[in-house]
Amino acid sequence: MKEYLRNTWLGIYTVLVGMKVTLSHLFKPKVTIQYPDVRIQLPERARNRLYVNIDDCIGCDQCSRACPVDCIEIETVKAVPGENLGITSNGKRKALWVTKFDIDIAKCCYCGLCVYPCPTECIWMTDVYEFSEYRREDLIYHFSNLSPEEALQKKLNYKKFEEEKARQKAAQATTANPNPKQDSGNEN
Amino acid sequence: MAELKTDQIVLNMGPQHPSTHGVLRLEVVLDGEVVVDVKPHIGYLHRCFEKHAEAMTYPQVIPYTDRMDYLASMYMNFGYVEAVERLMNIEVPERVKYIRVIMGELQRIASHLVAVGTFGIDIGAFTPFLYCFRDRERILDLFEMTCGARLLYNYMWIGGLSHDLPPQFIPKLKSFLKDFRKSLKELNDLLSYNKIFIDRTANIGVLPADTAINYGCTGPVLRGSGVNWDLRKNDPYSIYDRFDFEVCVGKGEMGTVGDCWDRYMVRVREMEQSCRIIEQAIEQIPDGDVTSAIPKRVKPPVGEIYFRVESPKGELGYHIVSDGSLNPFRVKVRAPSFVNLQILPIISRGHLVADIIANLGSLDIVLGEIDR
Amino acid sequence: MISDYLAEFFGNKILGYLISAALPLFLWILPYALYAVYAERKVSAFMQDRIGPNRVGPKGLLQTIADILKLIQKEDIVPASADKPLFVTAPYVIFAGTFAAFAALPFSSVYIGSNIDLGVFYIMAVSSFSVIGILMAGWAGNNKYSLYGAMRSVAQIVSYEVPALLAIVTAVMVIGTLNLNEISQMQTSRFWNWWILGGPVEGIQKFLYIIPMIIAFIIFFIASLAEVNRTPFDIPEAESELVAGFHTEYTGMKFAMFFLAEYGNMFVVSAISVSIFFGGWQSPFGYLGNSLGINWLIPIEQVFWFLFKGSLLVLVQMWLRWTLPRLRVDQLMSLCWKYLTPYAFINLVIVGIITLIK
Amino acid sequence: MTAKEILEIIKEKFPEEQFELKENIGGEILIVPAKILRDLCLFLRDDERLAFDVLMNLSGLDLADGEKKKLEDGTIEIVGGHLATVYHLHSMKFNHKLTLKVLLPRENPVVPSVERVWRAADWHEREAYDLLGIIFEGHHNLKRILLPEDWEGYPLRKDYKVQEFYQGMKVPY
Repeated sequence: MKEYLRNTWLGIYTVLVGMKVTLSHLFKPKVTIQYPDVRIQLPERARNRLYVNIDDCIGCDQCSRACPVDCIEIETVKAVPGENLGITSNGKRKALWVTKFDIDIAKCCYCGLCVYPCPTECIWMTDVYEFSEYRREDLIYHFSNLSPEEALQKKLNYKKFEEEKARQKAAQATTANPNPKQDSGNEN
Repeated sequence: MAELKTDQIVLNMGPQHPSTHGVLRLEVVLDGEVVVDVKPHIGYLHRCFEKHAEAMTYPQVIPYTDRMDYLASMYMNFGYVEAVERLMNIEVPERVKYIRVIMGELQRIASHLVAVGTFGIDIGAFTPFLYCFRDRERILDLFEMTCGARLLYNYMWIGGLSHDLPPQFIPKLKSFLKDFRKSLKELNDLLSYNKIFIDRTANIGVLPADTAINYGCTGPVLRGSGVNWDLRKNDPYSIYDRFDFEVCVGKGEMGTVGDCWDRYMVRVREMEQSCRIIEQAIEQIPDGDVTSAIPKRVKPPVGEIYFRVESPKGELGYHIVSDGSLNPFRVKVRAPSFVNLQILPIISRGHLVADIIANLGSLDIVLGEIDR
Repeated sequence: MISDYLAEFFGNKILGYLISAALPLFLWILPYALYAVYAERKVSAFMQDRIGPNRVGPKGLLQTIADILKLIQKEDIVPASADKPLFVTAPYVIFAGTFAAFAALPFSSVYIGSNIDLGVFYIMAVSSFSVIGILMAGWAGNNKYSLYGAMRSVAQIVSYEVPALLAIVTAVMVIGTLNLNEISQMQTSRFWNWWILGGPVEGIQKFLYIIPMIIAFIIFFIASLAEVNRTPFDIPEAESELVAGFHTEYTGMKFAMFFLAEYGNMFVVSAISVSIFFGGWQSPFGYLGNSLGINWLIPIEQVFWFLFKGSLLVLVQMWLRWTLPRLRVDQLMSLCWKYLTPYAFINLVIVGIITLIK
Repeated sequence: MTAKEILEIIKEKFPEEQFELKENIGGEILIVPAKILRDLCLFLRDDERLAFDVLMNLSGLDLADGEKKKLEDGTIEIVGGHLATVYHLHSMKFNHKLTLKVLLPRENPVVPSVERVWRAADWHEREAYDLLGIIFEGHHNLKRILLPEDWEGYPLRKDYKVQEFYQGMKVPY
């Protein structure tokens, strides 16, 4: 019988205590914010969308090797000796044309492993988190500043430079051996 | 009257069900309301973590460990990173150890808040869930301030940390701990000692101590059954032996030892203990550089190691086999929820349909960790 | 009475009475149901440190209308192997069961849907009519979860009729009449004359009545919570176990029907306890109309007070919903048969003895 | 109690079996022949000096030490060599640990199931069977646990080739 009354009393008392707690919350300041109008100020280390400052990129491919999901694709073309590609912000001389620098942000897992190995700190994570697209292809960002024709043109004149160097080496090989052949082949 | 022909009904709960904590299918054989047998079916969230780990280098595996138990990913990093450091016997600076303990305990509080909140929803009380998540948001803000991410951090590296603590971290942490004590008391008033909650959880899903040990259960599930076993105390790793805190064990205050209420109350009291550990760690934290001991190329010697830590869900073990190359030869993860889920049929037989959900909630399983 | 006035206006009695009984359905229930849904979402939000709907219309007032429009244009799916006739009629049966009770509620001294002498008896009989609708909905959906939900809700509502009726019987034993209009009139215009505080009875008996009447009100309130399937008794539609209980398979307008029926039922139940225990349409502190001498203002004040007290009790039901966890089916039954019914019987005996002390 | 003392106690009980204690960074590993595994485990659990009452972890390994044949489409195929199952045991009473390793031939990797000894092994063994194809004889329902029932091949083997179609769905990404 005592147990019976204790149950009744406990039932009523704990229900009232619970109601007191929820009532007290009725008048407490609210925690939620009105998202589109009011936005949370992200801390400066926030890791959201990747950004690449392509002028500083020397095409060293460190970031695409560090990425666990391989979402960075880089294609580079060696510069012909004559060309001058300028210097990066921290004084490194650029020797490669970066013809293609694509990041598939849909595959990216935002781990930030690509940011640390970059020698010229040209890739980092901004705090932009609203970048949804209607088509999946738009999520592949192309950071290279060479238009496709320029890229093609760079490849062609590099290939031409390669053949010319190969012919030159072949020419030297023939002149080096005993039977001297007239070495007119290496001027043109 | 001739015996009424009754038959058992097979009810499929999941994989898309409001309270199975993720993609888990329970095949429940019912006789009326009484449960005859429960057969859990897992594998819906299998993402071949172990096959991935064989193709990645050691540092690249860390973002994958985040995604196993996404509610306690700081501790998943902690376990993996300590295992590899033991393999290469790297000695990390003191400051790194202290920050790892602080971050680990904060993650324990956040994980327990989710566990306690969703357990409340399974029993029917919706409001405590939102109070728990309001506090958890403050912890996530602390994490975002430090490493930039809110849920999957990739913060602990092999040999150190990716960032040091920002200057305003400690003051914000102190103010959080002060407010958190008040909301813990409020949670107890609203849910823990509520008569209806006690009726729904006391004497439900009783797990005797020896069955728990034999089934390999660990963490709050084991401690709820009265077994005083906490890796931080009994098999200390990192610097947990420098802090004094008690191991909360189920004593059967509201029913028999090892019922749902005990497992729930162990988690609530553990949050209190984690606050104490964090406060002691804040006072003793030394200065120093957190990235000094990070090796350029991680190439551990040939050999294998099994290292375990006390993650919020239980004993999290990493069995790493290395063949001397840059990529791990095999990484096997002993996930606590994978083992704890095995006892669901044992503790649910003979109960009612509503109690399966209560038992499942009290085990606090995360499917990302079970399916890996 | 408005019903007699309408009878002369339309010439024939039956049409007049029919319209007067149906008046509350259009004037009060539809706007009330819309804003009860909005109030529930706002109250639950404020209790959970949230803000709740405030985008549709000023401060979110048009939110429920937007929901109803959304539900209307949703496809009205009837599951393939469903029992089609039962499936389609179930919501209307529940709707009818709930809104039939509005006819006998005393809105004010001038207006009552139908002034029948068995008001309380009629309402209790009609409100248990919706159980059949729930059973039809649960069975017709041909879904295991809704079958469970239906079985549970039938057991729950039928067994909670007993304590509810016992509590009403103790109150009626004190009051003496079943006619809701007279009950409200007897509780003249000061709140200490309300039945919960002993009513207009003189002498020692009035103070003896207070405790048993409060107990009777509490028992009736808990039992009515169970009849309306509100927490802590919302087992038929327990989200965490049975997905959505008996209305799992319903979409579109049919689901809206269930929703309106639930909120309508909430008001019926609180209106009954208001008219029996809290002085129906009597204002607690006298009428403005008397002091200002405007006689036509009094009935309007009375309607206001009746709806105000009814809505207060609805708010208490919402408050309980966002505080308490849910009971299990067998605990629900044991609470009804082992706790509520014995207390109701003891209360009945005590009130019986008190009425004998003249 | 170090692994060597435990080995002494085991040698008393199983004199004629040959065990090998391998040095390793993460603690010694005891290589155990497959056929005596179950009664060894029963002994380890029930002997009061050892009291290994907890099976911490059971993991399957593909040692890939057979000779590798290069197939024409560039993938490698391993013949011979070993698979292995590793048992990490722990005693709550004495708080000491032991690691057992059982080497199995690659062609028919059969090992007695320890599910009767420690109930925790039930799902671990099903997972090892599912991902590596190690057959645990005596297990009450050895079925795939993570992958769908009708999946072909054992993914964690080093020479695993992904099947082209699974029920009509193209598998390779």
